[in-house]
Amino acid sequence: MVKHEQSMAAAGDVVVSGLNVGKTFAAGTVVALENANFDIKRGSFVSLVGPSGCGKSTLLRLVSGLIEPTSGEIEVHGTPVNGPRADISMMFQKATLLDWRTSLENVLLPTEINGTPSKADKNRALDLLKLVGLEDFAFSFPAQLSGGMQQRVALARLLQTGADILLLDEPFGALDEFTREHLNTELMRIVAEVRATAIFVTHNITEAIFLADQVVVMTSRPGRMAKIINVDLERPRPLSIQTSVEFNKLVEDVRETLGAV
Amino acid sequence: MVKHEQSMAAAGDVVVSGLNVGKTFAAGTVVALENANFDIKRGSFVSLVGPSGCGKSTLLRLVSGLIEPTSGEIEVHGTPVNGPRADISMMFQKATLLDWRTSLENVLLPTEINGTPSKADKNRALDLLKLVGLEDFAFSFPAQLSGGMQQRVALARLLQTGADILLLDEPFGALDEFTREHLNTELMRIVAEVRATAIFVTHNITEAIFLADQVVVMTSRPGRMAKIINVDLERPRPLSIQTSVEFNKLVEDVRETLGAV
Amino acid sequence: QDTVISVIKPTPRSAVFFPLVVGEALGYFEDEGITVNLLPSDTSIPYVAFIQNGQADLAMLDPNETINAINAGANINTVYEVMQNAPEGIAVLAGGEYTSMDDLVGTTVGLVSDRDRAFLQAALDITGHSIDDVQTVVLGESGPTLAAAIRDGNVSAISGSVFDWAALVANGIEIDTVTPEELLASPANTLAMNADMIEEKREAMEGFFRAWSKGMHVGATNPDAVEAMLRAAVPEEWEVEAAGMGLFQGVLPMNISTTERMGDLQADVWTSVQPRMLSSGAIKNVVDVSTFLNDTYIDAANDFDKAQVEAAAAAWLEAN
Amino acid sequence: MSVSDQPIPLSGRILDIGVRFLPHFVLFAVIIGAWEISVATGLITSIIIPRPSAIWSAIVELYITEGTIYRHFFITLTEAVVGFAIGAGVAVSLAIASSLWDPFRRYVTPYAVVLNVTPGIALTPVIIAWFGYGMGSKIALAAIISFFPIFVNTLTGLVQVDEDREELFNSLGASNVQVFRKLRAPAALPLMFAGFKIGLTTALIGAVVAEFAQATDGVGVLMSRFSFQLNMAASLATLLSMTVIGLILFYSMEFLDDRIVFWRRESRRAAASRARARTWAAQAKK
Amino acid sequence: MAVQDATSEVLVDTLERSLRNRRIAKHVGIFLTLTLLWELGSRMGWLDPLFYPRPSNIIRSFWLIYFQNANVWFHLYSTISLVIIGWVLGSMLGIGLGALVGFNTVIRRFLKPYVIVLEATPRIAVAPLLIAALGFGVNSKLAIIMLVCFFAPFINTLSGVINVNEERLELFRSMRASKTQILRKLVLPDAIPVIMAGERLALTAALSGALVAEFIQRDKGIGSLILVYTRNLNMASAFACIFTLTIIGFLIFKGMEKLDHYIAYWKYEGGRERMSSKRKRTMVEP
Ligand SMILES: Nc1ncnc2c1ncn2[C@@H]1O[C@H](COP(=O)(O)OP(=O)(O)OP(=O)(O)O)[C@@H](O)[C@H]1O
Ligand SMILES: Nc1ncnc2c1ncn2[C@@H]1O[C@H](COP(=O)(O)OP(=O)(O)OP(=O)(O)O)[C@@H](O)[C@H]1O
Ligand SMILES: [Mg+2]
Ligand SMILES: [Mg+2]
Repeated sequence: MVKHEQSMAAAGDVVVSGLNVGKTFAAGTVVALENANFDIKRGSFVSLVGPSGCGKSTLLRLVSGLIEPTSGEIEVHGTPVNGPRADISMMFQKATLLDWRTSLENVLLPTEINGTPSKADKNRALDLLKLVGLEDFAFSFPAQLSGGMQQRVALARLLQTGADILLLDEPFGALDEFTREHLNTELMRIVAEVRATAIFVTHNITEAIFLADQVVVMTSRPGRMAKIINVDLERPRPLSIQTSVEFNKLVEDVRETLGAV
Repeated sequence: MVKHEQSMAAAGDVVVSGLNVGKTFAAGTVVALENANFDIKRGSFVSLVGPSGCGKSTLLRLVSGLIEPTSGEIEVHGTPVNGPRADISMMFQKATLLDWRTSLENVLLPTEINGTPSKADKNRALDLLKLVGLEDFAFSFPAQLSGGMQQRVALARLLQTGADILLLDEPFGALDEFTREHLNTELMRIVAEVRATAIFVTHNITEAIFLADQVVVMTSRPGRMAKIINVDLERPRPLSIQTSVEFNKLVEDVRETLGAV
Repeated sequence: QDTVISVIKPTPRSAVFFPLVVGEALGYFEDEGITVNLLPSDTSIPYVAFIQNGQADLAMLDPNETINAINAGANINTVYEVMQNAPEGIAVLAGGEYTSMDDLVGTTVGLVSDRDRAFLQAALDITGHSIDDVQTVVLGESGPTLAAAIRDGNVSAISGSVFDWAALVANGIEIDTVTPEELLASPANTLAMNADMIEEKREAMEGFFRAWSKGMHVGATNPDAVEAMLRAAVPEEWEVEAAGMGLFQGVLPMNISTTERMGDLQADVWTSVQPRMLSSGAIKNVVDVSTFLNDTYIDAANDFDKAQVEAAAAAWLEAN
Repeated sequence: MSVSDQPIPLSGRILDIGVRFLPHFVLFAVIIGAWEISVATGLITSIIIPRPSAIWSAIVELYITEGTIYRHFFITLTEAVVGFAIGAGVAVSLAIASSLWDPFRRYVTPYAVVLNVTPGIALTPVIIAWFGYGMGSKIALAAIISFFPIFVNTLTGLVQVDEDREELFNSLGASNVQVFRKLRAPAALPLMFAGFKIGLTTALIGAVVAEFAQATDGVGVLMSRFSFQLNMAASLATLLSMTVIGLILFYSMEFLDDRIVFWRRESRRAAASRARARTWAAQAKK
Repeated sequence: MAVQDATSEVLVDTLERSLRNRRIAKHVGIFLTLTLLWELGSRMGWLDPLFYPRPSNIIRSFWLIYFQNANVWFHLYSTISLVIIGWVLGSMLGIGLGALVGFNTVIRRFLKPYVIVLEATPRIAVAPLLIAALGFGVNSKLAIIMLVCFFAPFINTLSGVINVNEERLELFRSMRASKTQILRKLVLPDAIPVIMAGERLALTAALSGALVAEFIQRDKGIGSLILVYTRNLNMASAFACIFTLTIIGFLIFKGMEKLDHYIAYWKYEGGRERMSSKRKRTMVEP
């Protein structure tokens, strides 16, 4: 994943790559991200873990094209990123649903922005709501849903874009532990089902390892990619895998990297 | 801990005990807690873990005397609880500091409520702020502190009461993973230092086990104490203990109880 | 299609200017092909400006205002005198300690509005005092304030007009006036218009004033009919019977011309009042009355069959 | 739902202001110039909108050479401030009583709501009848129409305290008086001040409208007089004095708000923080 | 920066609680007792009848002005139609200007000082000036109403547009939404609740504006009728008019609440349920 450490992807497989990517804010005084090099393989699930302010969100926003790097370059599907693009879709810690739209209408938002939704689009949206387990709540408004359900709607909206690269910025960070664990399991299933490439930001080491093919450990001041750890646990993964010895070795490894640097 | 399962405390050692405690809300339509029996030993650290709505907060509020049980009885230090009392002190998920008071003044609040704080009280408050690592922020206002620092102030305020029974309702639940882990370690050290008895509510299994002498696993609808698990890990506990085999066995045990019932 | 004549004046339809109500009740304005558009306004509105810029055809002005406007170069003519005696006056509590203008020296006198200051000043001047000999305070038009101020002795007298104390009398507060005789002979509430419009609007204006004069004539000959018409047209003034009656009786004589021709312009009176106004500072210069008094409509306004009007009024009273 | 408005910061260094406001001055000059020219060339009738230069000379006359405005200015200012003080005093007392005593709140509320839905302005003639022709009636109208926003905001602030904080006080065994003094009252301050700011504005409106209806002195009656004389320039110059009164009132309250509810703004917090540290150090020395 | 109506949930809540079944009898009882005392006081001569009309006379006045003489209808019609037209025009102006200024940072920067001045000026005080300048008639009355009621929608629209949620904006940008799409699908719907709060204030202000206009231009309207009555010392009828305004104020309050439920439906449990089932139907049928 991180180029200078180990290059593990054949050129054809790489969907997102960064070369010496750096980003500063406030006229160069805040270095949010420094010299990041990475290649992300098609269909892989990458977790970004690191303390607050280490540049995780910044990296995601760079990949999505919402902001431009100060130095270096990011390529997606072989073309440089220079603005938001259709093959990338993003999800945030807060559901950011529109209060005045039903779940279905919220899911349809990305389609509406690209034109008038067709019958097929609507059916697809309904299918996605079913996929996230909300078929009965298609016509409910956000205020009628619990926090976890709202995030499911946001997830369906993410998938409705049809993008094959999903950027998830602590998507379940505001939910309670049990709901979160549950949604993580679902997320894993859904991402596999739609065959997407995912970059997932979290503070939670267990969660990072549990979901990922690779865990990128980041450290702060300035934000850097400190280490990349391959997670070679077989899939599908039951929750109980978290108490296995291999899993805990990985946890130890990540924790060490975080503590050490 | 749970009487009908195993009685492990000699009478003299028990500081909090409950007998068939039940609590309903909304004129009996919502059963928040049913038939809880428990004895808590002096100086022990008890974690309550369970899904949302299983009655963890209700149990804490019953012990603190903020609400009265619908059935059964709770005794603290051998006398029945019938209202807030000086030997019990409580801390919440939100820091609930008063915005218009400095850290020091916030810590002094419990003393003020019992009378005019003396010089000694003030010095004690400063000492407590030092204990939680905030000696440099004694004259800062809450808005000038980070979330984690605010919780430390709340913790100092909790200790300022001089109560020897501490009730902690997800005290660090709103903080990010790393800050939380750090504060948990501190909490463990401080509680040991002041020799208090602690009841700690959390959603997080790892955290529950890491801190506790006993973990009470609760289940919902109606809220019940499902199982009590003794944590016989030696103290002091380093963070790395979380990846040990014994620890993960305990995690498995708790998870099973939660999933099974 | 009726011609609309807009009149800007201080009150809405009211007993105070009953000829209008009578003219409308008997259909005289209609007969002349005229619709009256009343623009009742607070006195803080510059009436003169309205006739200059064409917003209003006629403005009801005080002599002060008229002379001041002429002095300021306004191109206006006074064409009709609605009231030929000043309704203004200075009232004191009947049977109280103040019985003449001299008694007012050193006291506080209430003014109904800012405009009444000039009148009080003139009254004091005539009686050998000056406005500086009294304190003045603006009381406003609110009935209860006026009533309480004079009843409770907060002011020694009120400088206002007949309409203002009609309501007081109706509420059992007896008043006397101490107004100097000389001031009573003064045109009041005269109607002025843009001088350039005299010919252009001749036909409509003649009709308007004829209808007004007919109303005046009914007042002189059949007050009962007028009273009945007022009750129908402005019921809000009659909700309290005594107040309605008091007001009506107070204003009835004011609205009937003392000159031979109804509404005629009394040039000599206009001339004689000016030096006094000048000395009291109400106006800046004395003006030659021939420059603005224009009786070109008066003959036409009086050109009607009085017997016919009397009959119509009697018939109306019969019918209603 | 409650009333709030955010303060407009009034700080900044002189030089900074100069540079920052330069474009504003330029724009202002351009507008004034265009206005003057369009009136001078007859594009706009001067009866409707007087020339800026005429307004300027009216200002000079009223404020400098003759100085006639000041008496009226202070009368209106006094009416507004005294009216506000009375309105606020009654509002805060009633709000406190209502927050402490639930039955009282229930019996007062319907009347407060009736008072609120009645346009206060409509009471002008009656108020003048009741309170007479002096400053009393202006003060009374100002008090009546500034009452409601202050009452509602204070009550809301006192009643809608954070439940967690209330629970904290309960768990500490605090008495009702302590909960009021140490929690409810300080927690209500921000909303209360927001209410004060609105109340001050409405108090000024009350004073001016009452002056329109009847007054011997005051900027309201002065303005009526000028517009009656068709002296639009002087009338506008008088209007300016109302703006000045409005600004004085607003920023005085803003100043108080900033010091009393110090914990909302970083700079004030820092100052308070330093002050308390000093006090502590002084006490520690003793 | 947004301004909000001063009717708090606390108050409405208390009102609802206090008007509940058995309690309402108590309230009515208290009200009747007070009224009776007033009547008695007036009859016994404790209350000056000049100022305090008897309740029985007020009731009689209601009968007179509504039915026997029926003279109030004409004035009511005049006032209400004026208020509604002025409100619609004024708020259209306010919302339009607010959106324009909100989207254009340059205009916003240059407009700020003028907004501050406008905010500090008691806007209703411009009434005599406007009437003098624009002349007599509906136009100047409408201008006054528009002036007093454009401000709240203006400020609230502006703040609604400025304070659009950053995260949502980022979401829209990540979906490559155009400027118009952001405006139509995000900014405007998001601002609706705060705009509605402004509208409510505007309607109340419009009524006050109409009254002041009618105090000055006394041709018709409830304001002028109140003046006639106070001038004639007929306080009972003046009160009947004021209570009429109370009723209008209450209807405005309730009406705006209904409108808010209808337009900003997603804020209310009932509104959400209504729209939820409605959308389900429209989706299922075709
Ligand atoms: N728009 C901005 N302007 C200035 N500084 C910024 C901006 N965005 C981010 N930063 C700074 O860049 C650094 C990295 O921020 P970033 O949000 O990427 O961190 P993060 O890893 O996502 O943190 P968290 O876990 O708290 O979300 C931080 O120091 C932050 O203050
Ligand atoms: N004051 C109350 N009135 C009515 N129901 C209540 C009240 N307090 C709690 N409940 C109900 O009692 C049950 C237990 O609530 P409690 O707050 O104790 O759960 P919890 O375990 O603390 O949940 P969480 O993890 O979400 O904090 C829930 O169903 C809740 O809805
Ligand atoms: Mg982030
Ligand atoms: Mg809880």
